[in-house]
Amino acid sequence: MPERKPLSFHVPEPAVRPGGTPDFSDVTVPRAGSVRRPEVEADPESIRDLAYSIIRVLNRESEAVGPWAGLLTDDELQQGLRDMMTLRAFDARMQMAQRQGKTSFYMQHTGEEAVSCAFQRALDPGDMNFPTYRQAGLLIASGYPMVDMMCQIYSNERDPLKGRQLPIMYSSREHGFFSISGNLATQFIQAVGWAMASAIKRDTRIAAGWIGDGSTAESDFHAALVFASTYKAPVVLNIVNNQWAISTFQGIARGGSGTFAARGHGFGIPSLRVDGNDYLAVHAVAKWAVERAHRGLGPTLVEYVTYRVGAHSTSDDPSGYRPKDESDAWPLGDPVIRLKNHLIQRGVWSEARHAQREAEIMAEVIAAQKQAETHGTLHSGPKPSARDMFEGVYAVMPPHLRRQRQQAGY
Amino acid sequence: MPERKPLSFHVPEPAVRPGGTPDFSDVTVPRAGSVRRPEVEADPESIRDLAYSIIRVLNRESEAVGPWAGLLTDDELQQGLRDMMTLRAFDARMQMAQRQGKTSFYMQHTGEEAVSCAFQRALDPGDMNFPTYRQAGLLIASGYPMVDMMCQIYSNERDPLKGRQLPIMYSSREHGFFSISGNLATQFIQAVGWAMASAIKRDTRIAAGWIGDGSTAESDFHAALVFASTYKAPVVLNIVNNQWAISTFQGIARGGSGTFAARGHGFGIPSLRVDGNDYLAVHAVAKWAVERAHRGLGPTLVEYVTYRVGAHSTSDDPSGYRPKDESDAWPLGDPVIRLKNHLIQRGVWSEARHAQREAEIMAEVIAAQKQAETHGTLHSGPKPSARDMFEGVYAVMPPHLRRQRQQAGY
Amino acid sequence: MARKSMVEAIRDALDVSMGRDPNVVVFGEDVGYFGGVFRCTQGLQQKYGTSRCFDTPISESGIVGAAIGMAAYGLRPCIEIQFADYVYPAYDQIVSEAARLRYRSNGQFTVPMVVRMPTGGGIFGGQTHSQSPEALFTHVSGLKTVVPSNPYDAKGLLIAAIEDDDPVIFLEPKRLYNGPFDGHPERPVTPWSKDPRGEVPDGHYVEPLGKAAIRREGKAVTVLAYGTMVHVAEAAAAETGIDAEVIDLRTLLPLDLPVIEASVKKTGRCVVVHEATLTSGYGAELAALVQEHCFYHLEAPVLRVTGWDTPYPHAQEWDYFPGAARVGRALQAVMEA
Amino acid sequence: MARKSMVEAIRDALDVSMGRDPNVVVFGEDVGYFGGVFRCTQGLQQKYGTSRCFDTPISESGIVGAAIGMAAYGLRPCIEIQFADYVYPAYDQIVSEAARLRYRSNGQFTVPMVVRMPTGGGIFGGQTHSQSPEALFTHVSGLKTVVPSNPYDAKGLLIAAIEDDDPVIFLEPKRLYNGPFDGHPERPVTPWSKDPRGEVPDGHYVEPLGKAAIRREGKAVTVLAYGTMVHVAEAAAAETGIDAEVIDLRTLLPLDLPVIEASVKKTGRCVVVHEATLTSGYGAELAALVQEHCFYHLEAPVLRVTGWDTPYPHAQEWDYFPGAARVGRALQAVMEA
Ligand SMILES: Cc1ncc(C[n+]2csc(CCOP(=O)(O)OP(=O)(O)O)c2C)c(N)n1
Ligand SMILES: Cc1ncc(C[n+]2csc(CCOP(=O)(O)OP(=O)(O)O)c2C)c(N)n1
Ligand SMILES: [Mg+2]
Ligand SMILES: [Mg+2]
Repeated sequence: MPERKPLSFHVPEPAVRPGGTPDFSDVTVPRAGSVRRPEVEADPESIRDLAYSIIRVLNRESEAVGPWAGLLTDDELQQGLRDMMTLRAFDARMQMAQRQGKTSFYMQHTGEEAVSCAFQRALDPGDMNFPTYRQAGLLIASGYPMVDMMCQIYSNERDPLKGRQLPIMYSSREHGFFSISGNLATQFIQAVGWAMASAIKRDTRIAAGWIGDGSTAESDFHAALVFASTYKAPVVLNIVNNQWAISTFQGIARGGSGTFAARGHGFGIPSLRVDGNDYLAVHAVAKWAVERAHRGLGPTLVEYVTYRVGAHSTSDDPSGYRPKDESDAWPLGDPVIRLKNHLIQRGVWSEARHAQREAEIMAEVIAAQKQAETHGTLHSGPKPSARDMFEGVYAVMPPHLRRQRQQAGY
Repeated sequence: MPERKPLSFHVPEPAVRPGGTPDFSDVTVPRAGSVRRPEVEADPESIRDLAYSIIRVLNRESEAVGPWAGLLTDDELQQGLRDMMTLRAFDARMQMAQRQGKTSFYMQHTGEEAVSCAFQRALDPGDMNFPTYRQAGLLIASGYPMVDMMCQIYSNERDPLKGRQLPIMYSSREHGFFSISGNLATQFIQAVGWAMASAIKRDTRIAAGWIGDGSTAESDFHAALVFASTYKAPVVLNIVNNQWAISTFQGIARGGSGTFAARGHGFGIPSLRVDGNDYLAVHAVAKWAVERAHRGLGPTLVEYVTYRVGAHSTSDDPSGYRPKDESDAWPLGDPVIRLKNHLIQRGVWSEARHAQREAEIMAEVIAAQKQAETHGTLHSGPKPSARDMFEGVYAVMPPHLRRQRQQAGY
Repeated sequence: MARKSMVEAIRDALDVSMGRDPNVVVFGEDVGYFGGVFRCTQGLQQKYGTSRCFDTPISESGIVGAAIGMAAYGLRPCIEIQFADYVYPAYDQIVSEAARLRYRSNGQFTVPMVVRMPTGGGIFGGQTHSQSPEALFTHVSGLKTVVPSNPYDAKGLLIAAIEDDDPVIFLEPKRLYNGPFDGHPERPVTPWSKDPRGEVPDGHYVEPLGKAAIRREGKAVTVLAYGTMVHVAEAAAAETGIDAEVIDLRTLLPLDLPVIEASVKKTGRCVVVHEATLTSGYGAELAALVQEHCFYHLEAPVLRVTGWDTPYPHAQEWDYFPGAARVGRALQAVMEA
Repeated sequence: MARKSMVEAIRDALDVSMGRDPNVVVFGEDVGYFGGVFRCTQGLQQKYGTSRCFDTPISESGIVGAAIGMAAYGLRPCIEIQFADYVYPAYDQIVSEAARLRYRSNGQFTVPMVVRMPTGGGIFGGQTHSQSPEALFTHVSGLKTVVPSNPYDAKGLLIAAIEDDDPVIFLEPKRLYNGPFDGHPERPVTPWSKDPRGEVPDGHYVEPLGKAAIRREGKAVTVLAYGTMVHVAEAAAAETGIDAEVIDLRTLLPLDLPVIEASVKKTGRCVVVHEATLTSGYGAELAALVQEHCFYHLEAPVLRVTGWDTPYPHAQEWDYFPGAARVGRALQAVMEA
């Protein structure tokens, strides 16, 4: 029997911790326009490289370049900018509302606005997102009323979810936004099931699943890939890699894997990586994947490379686990500024118009907030009734719940 | 909004069903000796091809050829043959014992003997297998007494597991054989945890996880790959692809993936595919993977390509879902015959000696069986006591269990 | 009206439901081509095609997770978990998702899904083919839990479960698949075809969820049972000669409390029986309810006769199983109390 | 002796255990560098290194599965599930594997593992940060289940749990992390540092598993409670002026039945309280046991005051929470019965 050296235990560590100098030298950023655009019918085996690169459209001069450019009109781009700016203003106001005690909890999207805003514009009506808690851009870009979002956040009398759900756990069937679960990853396989149902019914609708980098470690991620691969489900499986899972850097979930997108290869699923801070790139890749699903070509896995600029949630303080200025060093920039600069570069936008739009949007958000607050906030004003607490557990209230409701005095 | 064609639902189907002519034309069998043997330190990215081929050593002329040949002495090969023949004889007797009502259940290994028998011989003492129910070869090759196996199968008074476990769910810490669970895949991540513990303690022991093709769909498969990848655990993760999961062909678990081994690529884990019916190839690949683990190079994923010749278990009849003669058409042959022929080709074995050995082994097995049966069989003779039923739930029996035992009259 | 085994009755219920409603889909491990390891789905793929009845990967969480997505879409999946012992990988999807989706989305998304699974012991299945996990579901708000005890009920309750707009856990006592079982393994098995209780009407009918059935009227003591234990309780009554009223709960949640209350108020005594382990089993809930609602009528404590608080052993199966003798002793004990 | 919050007491228990036994390892989501979202593991990685305390991928089944393998190896993993609401993905590993490994291997492999998790509501956490799943563990043979109600117990019980040779589910009432809570959210929070019950001895000590504590002696009625509800029950006794004996169970399994029996036989009345949903909650087991063992001493039915049978709502948190007023009404009801 051979002499063996003692083993040692390996735990991945991020490049820097608080006190250190931010360092993203391990993030290789390819030139915008440099990654090829295969046909949607391409054999997954022939496009494995796309999981190891980053598809980018906007270059440093704010031009849209390369094979993934050219899909959106100026109007559409301006609308995209508006969506992202709205989400950012919405975040600012709701974050503050939480600090003011008007609700218990909030989660921001700062830095990640392009991902959900651009994706939504690639879907057809009737398609269904299965989002996590960091994709409110899907709702904003699909025209869901901000007031309704706020009423949900405030758990007030007009909360469409009757106060039952944690703030930001929206649900809107009509707007293609599946009810958010607080449990990570569970909805990823549900998206696949929904897509399978559409195929079983020979309908035309597709589904989009959403998951964070950290949550790809959950078992349901695997279930989703297995089922999507086996039944060639018409689904787009989106991984938002914002580098962090609360205090845990993405290396803990990614392990020895090159990228999260590469996880799709073991399933024969076309897997792409895209600059998540580039509205045009996100939209182009989303269109490509959505097209595959609609054409019956099966699932696509997309990894959005982005950065969570804010805290994980209002319960979190990132200064405990990463350098304070890390987000400034993030090499992919800010999605709002990048799209703004592109529009300016195209000559259809200006700093002045941008500032004006910012003010307009903020006014809209504040107006919506005022309106929402007339219906109450978490601790003051009108609220959902305790009676509502007993409703909706079942389609028809069973006797034991009726008894309990009576006992509770409602 | 574009006009969309209706989607359609895709369910993979095996090439043939009962009544059809067996067809393995989709199984590409590379020439023996044709697959390269990289250094164990090789970068996983540089050896992706090994997950899409089949490493083979024994050619049609029964010669051992290529870079994976040459590891075993004639004595070791003869011992290997003996192990496999013993397992086959053991299977035959126990299958019959079940038919005779001496126990409730049995599962055979026919056609898959090389996988576990050859793997065990690549381990060091102290290493730990986390097997499924179809790796009794690990026990046989490690010298665990057949009588003890049989007493477990009979749930008799000498059953090391006191009658508590279903037949064949062996456990032997001493022989590096972790307690088998009836639940699929759960032990795959436990193997990784065990290996992590060895690394944490700076010991030298490694673990081997085992899973079937069908069971790779389970969530714990994913957990195992995630943890093994992140912590570079000293573990060999074995997938036994015997083409069937009860009545379900491997295409349902594999989906659009090229191979099961390819599932490792998304985790940066070196992944190899090997001819599971070739004792020499299995052993060589096992050695390679075990060496990686012992050298602290991290996990390896190995897919053994083999075929389940028998029924899934004594509760199953495969004629309901696959052609009766499918196993005859299996292109990788029979592991016992192939090793026998190799030894004959080497001039150290003969048909006569083989027949004699077969008889000897059968006599040994029968002797063991007789001995085991003196301690009882499931429905007759001495058995574990009902008192044993209450023991071992906890280290110390808590009061409520003591009360129940009393109530039961023991 | 033909006699059917419980397997046939279940298959019939699936067939009837699939025939009436194109949204009913059936899937699970080995469920498609082969028709299930207990053959409950035999012939359905042939009749309705692979889009309506199909094999799945071995992933219970995937099966349930996909079914939830399908149900949210508008289908009515009736899925099979091969053994109740293997439902735990799907437990998160069931309790965190299926059970709460209607509530948390305020009715925008619902889960009309049935999760069928063989349950209980008595077939020498050991610890992983014998469990009775019903109490793990009755504790979860938003689920319904059903356990039939005969072919007629199995069919009628399964159709009701499929037509129900909420998730239903449907536990099939595998020891009853082929014939009734009174807890005496030494006696030959009588198939349902030789038992009048095997009569199952053709076509569509429904046994409403939440209604218990009195299997044996009696004045001395009420026995609350479900699944296999209904037959064991009847045997215990016969063997002890105690005039027990045996109530087959059929649905554990919602529970038919009025029938239970009326019976216990009449008899003044109550024994609860189930095969699952004692502590925190569903019998605890039943005992708690009975003592609360019938306190002033009780002449003796409510006793529970259940599986012991150990894993289900293989060799000692009949020491573990709460057979007619043990139930009989409890009947005697409450009568003497 | 210093006063410590429950968080500090837990951290102290981990520190003491890691210091004494090199086989104790601590891991979970955000547990390593950052020290856990509730900061229970703060400083441990720094002190003991990344091999002893580390971050894991977000995979509860992976965390528990790996811990089982480690425990079988010979380590004593004490792992954290970030919220009890997220334990379900690991439920299979806990019930099918950890709970049964000793039994099925006849002691060859054992699982000396502790699974810590914050439990209970009262922090506006909504349905996924408020659950009390204890009954899902007490039903599983092979597990022990512990719920401390104060810093002293938290430390002593956690050390005992880590030193125990079997898997222990350790539920930490998160509403008690920083101070006692009597069920009145409108009152300011008193930190443990201002409460004499915050006294926690330094160094190693053990509170044995399976021993209840009488928190308030009384003659009129016995209240069985654990975790947050111990404080609520004490408040209810004070507010109603009913001479209740409040028993803090501390360990649900094994249960200290003798203490319960003695108390109920003395008082003749019993109210059981918990935050989990009513049906099949642990209160059902308690009520069933009490009526069985104290039948002839009971003057009134055992009542249960619990969370309602709905998911834990966000806005209606205080309508859901079984506060002192509701417990008080039950005390009055059993007194008047
Ligand atoms: C099953 C489950 N486990 C743990 C948590 C607690 N938790 C909430 S968010 C989070 C981190 C998720 O990180 P990631 O997936 O990267 O998404 P991000 O927050 O970065 O968008 C964790 C661990 C949870 N909600 N659900
Ligand atoms: C969690 C779980 N689900 C389902 C089963 C039932 N079951 C037992 S063996 C088996 C098929 C396994 O197939 P595979 O993994 O290919 O292994 P093989 O039997 O071919 O060796 C199934 C579905 C189980 N034992 N555990
Ligand atoms: Mg993240
Ligand atoms: Mg197989």
